[in-house]
Amino acid sequence: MASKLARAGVRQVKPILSVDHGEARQRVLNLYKAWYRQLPYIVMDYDLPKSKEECRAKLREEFMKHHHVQDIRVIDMLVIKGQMELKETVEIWKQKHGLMAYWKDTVEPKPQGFLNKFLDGHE
Amino acid sequence: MLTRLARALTSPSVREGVRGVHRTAPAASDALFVHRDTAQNNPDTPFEFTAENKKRAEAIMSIYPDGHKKAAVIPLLDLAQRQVGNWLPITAMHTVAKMLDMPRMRVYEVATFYTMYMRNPVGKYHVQVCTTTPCWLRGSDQVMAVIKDKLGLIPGHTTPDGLFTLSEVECLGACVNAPMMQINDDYYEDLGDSDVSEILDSLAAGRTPKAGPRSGRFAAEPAGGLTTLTGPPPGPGFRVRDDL
Amino acid sequence: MKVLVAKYDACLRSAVSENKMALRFTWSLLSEIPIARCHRAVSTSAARYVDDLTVKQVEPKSTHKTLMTSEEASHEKAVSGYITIDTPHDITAINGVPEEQLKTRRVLIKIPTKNSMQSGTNNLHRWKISFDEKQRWENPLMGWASTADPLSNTEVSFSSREDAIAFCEKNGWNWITESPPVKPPRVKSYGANFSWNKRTRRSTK
Amino acid sequence: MGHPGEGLLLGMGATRAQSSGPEKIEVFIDDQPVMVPPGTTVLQAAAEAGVEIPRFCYHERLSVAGNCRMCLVEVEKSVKPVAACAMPVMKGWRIKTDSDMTRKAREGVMEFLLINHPLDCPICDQGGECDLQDQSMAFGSDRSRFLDNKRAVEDKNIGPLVKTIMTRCIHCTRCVRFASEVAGVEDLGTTGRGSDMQIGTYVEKMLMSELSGNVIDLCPVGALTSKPYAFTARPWEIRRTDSVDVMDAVGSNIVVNHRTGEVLRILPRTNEEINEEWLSDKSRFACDGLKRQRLVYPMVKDSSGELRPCQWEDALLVAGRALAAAQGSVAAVAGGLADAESLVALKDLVNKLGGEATCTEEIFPEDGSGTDLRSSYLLNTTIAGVEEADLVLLVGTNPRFEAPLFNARLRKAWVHNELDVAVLGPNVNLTYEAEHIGEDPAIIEKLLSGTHPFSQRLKAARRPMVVVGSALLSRPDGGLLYARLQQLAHQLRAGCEGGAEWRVLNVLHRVASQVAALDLGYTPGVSKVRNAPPQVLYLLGADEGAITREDLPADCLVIYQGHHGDRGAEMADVVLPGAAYTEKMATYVNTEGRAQQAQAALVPPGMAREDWKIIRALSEVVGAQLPYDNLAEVRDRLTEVSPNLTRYGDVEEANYFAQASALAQLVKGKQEAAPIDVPQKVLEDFYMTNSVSRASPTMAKCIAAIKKEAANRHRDK
Amino acid sequence: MASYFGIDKIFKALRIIRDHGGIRASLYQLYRVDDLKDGTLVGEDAMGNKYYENKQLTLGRNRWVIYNPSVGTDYDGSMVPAEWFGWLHHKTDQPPTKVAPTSYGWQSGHQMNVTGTADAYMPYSTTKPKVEAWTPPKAA
Repeated sequence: MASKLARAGVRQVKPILSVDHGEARQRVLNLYKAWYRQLPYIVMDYDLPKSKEECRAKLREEFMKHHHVQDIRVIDMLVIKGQMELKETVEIWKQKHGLMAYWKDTVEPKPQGFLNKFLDGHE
Repeated sequence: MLTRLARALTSPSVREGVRGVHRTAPAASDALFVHRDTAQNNPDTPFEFTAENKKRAEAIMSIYPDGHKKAAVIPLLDLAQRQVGNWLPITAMHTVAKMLDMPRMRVYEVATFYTMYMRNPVGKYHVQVCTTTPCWLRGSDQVMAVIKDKLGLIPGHTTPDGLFTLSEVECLGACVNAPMMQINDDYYEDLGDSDVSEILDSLAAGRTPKAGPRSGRFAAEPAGGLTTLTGPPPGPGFRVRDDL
Repeated sequence: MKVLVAKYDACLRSAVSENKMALRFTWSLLSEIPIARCHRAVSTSAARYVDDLTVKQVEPKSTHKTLMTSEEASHEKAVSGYITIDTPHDITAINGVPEEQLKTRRVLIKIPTKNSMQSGTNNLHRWKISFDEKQRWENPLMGWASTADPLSNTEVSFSSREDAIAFCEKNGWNWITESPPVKPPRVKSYGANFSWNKRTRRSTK
Repeated sequence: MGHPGEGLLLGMGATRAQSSGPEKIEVFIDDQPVMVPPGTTVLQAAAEAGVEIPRFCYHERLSVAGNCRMCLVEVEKSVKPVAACAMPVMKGWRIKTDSDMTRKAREGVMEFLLINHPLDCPICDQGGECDLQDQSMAFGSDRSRFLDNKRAVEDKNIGPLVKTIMTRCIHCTRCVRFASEVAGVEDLGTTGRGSDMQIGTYVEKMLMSELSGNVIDLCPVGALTSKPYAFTARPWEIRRTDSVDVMDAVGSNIVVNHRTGEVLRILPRTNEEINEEWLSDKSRFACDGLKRQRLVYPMVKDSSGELRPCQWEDALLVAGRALAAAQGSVAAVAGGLADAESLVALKDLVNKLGGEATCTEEIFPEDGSGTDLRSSYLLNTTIAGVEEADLVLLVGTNPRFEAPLFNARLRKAWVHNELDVAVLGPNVNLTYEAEHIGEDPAIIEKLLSGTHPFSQRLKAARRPMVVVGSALLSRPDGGLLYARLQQLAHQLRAGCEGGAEWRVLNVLHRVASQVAALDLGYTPGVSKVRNAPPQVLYLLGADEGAITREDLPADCLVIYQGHHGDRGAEMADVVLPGAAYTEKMATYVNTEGRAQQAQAALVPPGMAREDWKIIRALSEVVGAQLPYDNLAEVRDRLTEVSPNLTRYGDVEEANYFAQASALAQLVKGKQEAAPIDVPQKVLEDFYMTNSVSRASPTMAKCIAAIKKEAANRHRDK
Repeated sequence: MASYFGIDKIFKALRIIRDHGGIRASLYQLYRVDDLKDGTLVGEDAMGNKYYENKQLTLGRNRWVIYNPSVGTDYDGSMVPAEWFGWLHHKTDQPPTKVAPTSYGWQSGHQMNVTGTADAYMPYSTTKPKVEAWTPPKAA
């Protein structure tokens, strides 16, 4: 049986924070700005071995990762999660490696391509 | 309230209420419902219907309609048992199965279901003593005791000379003539102590004692003579209204 | 209440005398007592149960509402209502599942297969999802089964196939579905065992 | 669809119900109205209403016994509760399945059943999937009033597959009825009477049936359990994966029960179209062969001529270099257990390398229409269609051992629908009465010309079937005989009741891969390879020895890909470990042409990989990369080649009999005098037919037990 | 005077070097045990380890062992047998050369700790593998 039918269709749902795309967008921008302004202090507080510019690039990357999201409620949820993350970072509830994990310096890349995957294991 | 409940629960009446419905040990049958090869009874035991019995078997089978020969299994097994002499070797069952074109298992089923098929060798005289309540009340214990004394037998066993086999059976339907025993096809009824040993003696001597009540009764009539139907039967019009 | 207790006593006595299980009676009788009364008697909660629902409860005024601007108020009203979404429901961005677990996993949606060892069918009414098998191995410590796949133990049941499909799509899994086996009508007759000229005649009878 | 009870009804009192049309009567189950056809039992009517009535002796596919009494229900205005399984409903009955009377009756029955049932659930293999356990929880009393000793019954030895603990038996007689009705082996029965009654064989003998494992499923308690599975696992620890059996070409639906990467047992899965609820012993018990003789790492022959384990890189390189150097002199032979995915990948690879010869081990004649028309190599009537037939002619086949569940279907139709069966070939025991018309192949010609006495019967039949077995097809003159049978079948269609709808010609294959391979355009038989030996021969699970080392030039490199070390691996220079049928998501096509997909229950052991992936990886090493990277893409390719291969569960209509018959007329040849024979005649030949069952210790035990049974003096010869 | 200028220390150093068999040998000794001390040879055990004492040195540094040169730098504390261990660790002042240790029949010979060597114990599974691999037949 076929898989992945796009089940679009207009639905009435309960909102979380925002009632329209404009408002959701505003929330995202607010969150982005808050992070952006906080970044120098974060670098200083955590003594990150990264420059402000690198951090800003990473911040942009993390936001752009979800640029395709259209669902207002999902956007709201992502904003809430981003807000939580910011709070944890600013209050130094996190540790340095928790932030460095954004760069995935130590993650071994998964094999790419059919033959590599085949030789690597069962995937 | 709770104390009252507790008291009620521990009162004798409640405790007795949970007594078992079944107090007697289940009486296991003395017969085994699986086959065990023995020297006398094994798949190589010779059995063949005699020419005469074969003719009888054909006659029996011809009673049943085409395609329903299987119904003859009970009479044929009986015929085989009579031919062998009181018991039914496994090869006899096989022969019957083959004659009736039915699976052997179906014959085994019949032979094990009916208690009158003896699936192990029995003596020349198969003594079956009824010990069900009416016979027991009238002294079947005594009958058993006499047989035990005389032949040294306990139920399920055969005398070394192969003459007698003793079985203790449930009601044989001759309660009016209790106590009674069945030897092969004959009923010996209204048994007293001497009757039993006399019957056994004469059988051992090769004679066949007369079957039936030993008390002098003809059949199941009252022991002290007839109490009813003493006169000739009344003729027509007996107790009919005069005006009819 | 008094009447009920008396009734209960009488019942208990009769129950005991009839050697029935008295406890069962106790419970069945207690359940006859109106819940509300029971509550008042045994409740340990600080809040009192309000019997009389006809009295209109006055909601206390909050400062939050008083200080709201008209814009905020209209927003709050909008948020408490409904919005219209026209995109597919997709929560993969927020459910935290690694991407490779989403793209490579395949979900099988079906009604569980009847266990041929049993004749019961009560388990066969709801739709379940299951993931494709990943490697399992025997844990050297205890010999139990280990797996690196947290999804393999997912037990979710749905009342319809559509619900299950919607759930899988929401979570971004590929799915396939299987229909339950069809059951043709079957004629059963005790008499067939004894039919005169049919092969259904059973010699086992 | 078949109507199992159609013929059954005719001779009985219920005829009036059928003849008066589908008029339904209304009954009330717990005050809920249901419309059911007359003759429906109370139990069935309740099931219609979604109410399940507890039962032990009643089984859908067996005759009604009515001896456990568990299904007692109250019917309004009836003084006593009635046995729902045997009682037909009457108009307007109000049936109460949860009334006080019903519950009390059930509790009473439960109490009696438990009087002599041992309380050994903790050591019972049925524990956790026991009807008695569940129903005593649901309907039984919570305490026992029985204070005396329970009876004990001695265990019977009925062979290496079924373990008996007869003390647990509750005398439902399901096993007895199964043996006599479905398996056709009248070896089980009830001996004794009353509380001494026991189920058994009376004399000690083995239950000699190819379907004996089903009594384990049927037994509602733990009296009959699986011997190989004894004390292995509990049902709640087991994971169950739906799959498809490959031991024969029937494609029985199975559930693989596994734990910790190990197949523990295989159970049947209900599919009315194929295996109903049964499973043959080989399919059920050969699964322990999946743990023996496995290929778990790639191997390459070293300079001393011995296979040495190596890494995938090495094996792929050696195989890849040889394939590249062969310059198109490449051939492939597929065995009986191959799945459609690997078959299509292998064919694509060979063709891409310039090779032509892709063969199957199993032979099918190429004369006439050959394998070009799908209808000439399928079981066109379908398995369930047997129930509509009135006369079956089996030619050169012993369905009892080649396809036990097809034979069970024939037997079912024989019992219920008065089907007549005739055999052209050796006179084997099919478990039902079949008319043996001879072994001479010349009879076929006579049947065609109408001069044989049996022709009249064939002509008179309203819905005849001709089933051709692979033993006939693999004869040297198989093509000629098959062509004549095609003509005969086409001739018979004229007089059929269903007209064009009714398909007379049927081919019963022996191996699971054959239909998929033919659909994909494989050449049946290995003569192509033998006539033009290639430089590289690729064996895909080809273990039956159709081609041997002697047939090949010395410099020919043999690549074997498969899951068991058997004849194929022994002659190979490079061994690539593949996955067995429980270890891959795969498509299998059964002899009806029904595509079915198996789900993977385990991952392949050690370094073994799914088969199509190996071929795909090899293609990349050779430099002839196949254009698919995942299963969905392979299946797209399957659809491209033959769309029916991915229409899972359906039988594609194939209806080119007229054309096939016309082509068959052109077939000329010399007819051999040798009588028609089949390879599997007795039960002993049934157990080991492929690499999995040959590796199975249980199958070996079965054969040993049968050899021993030959000396049993109690066996009815 | 000489001690005042520390010249005696130079002499002492020279003596130690001489005792060790020249500059090259001394440098090797320094490389091998990170120490160069003069002391009296108290005894040698069965494995060829030599035990020294220098009562001038502070307690804890006044008794030492120079392992059998054949082991090179691959020596381990567990090479000291039990009878020398007591003396080396000041449990007793009587080296086994002076007071022979009591020997019992149940005693086994000294065995160094083999952890980390090829002789080390490696735990292994005693359970049968779930899947039995096929062994190809031997070539004729």
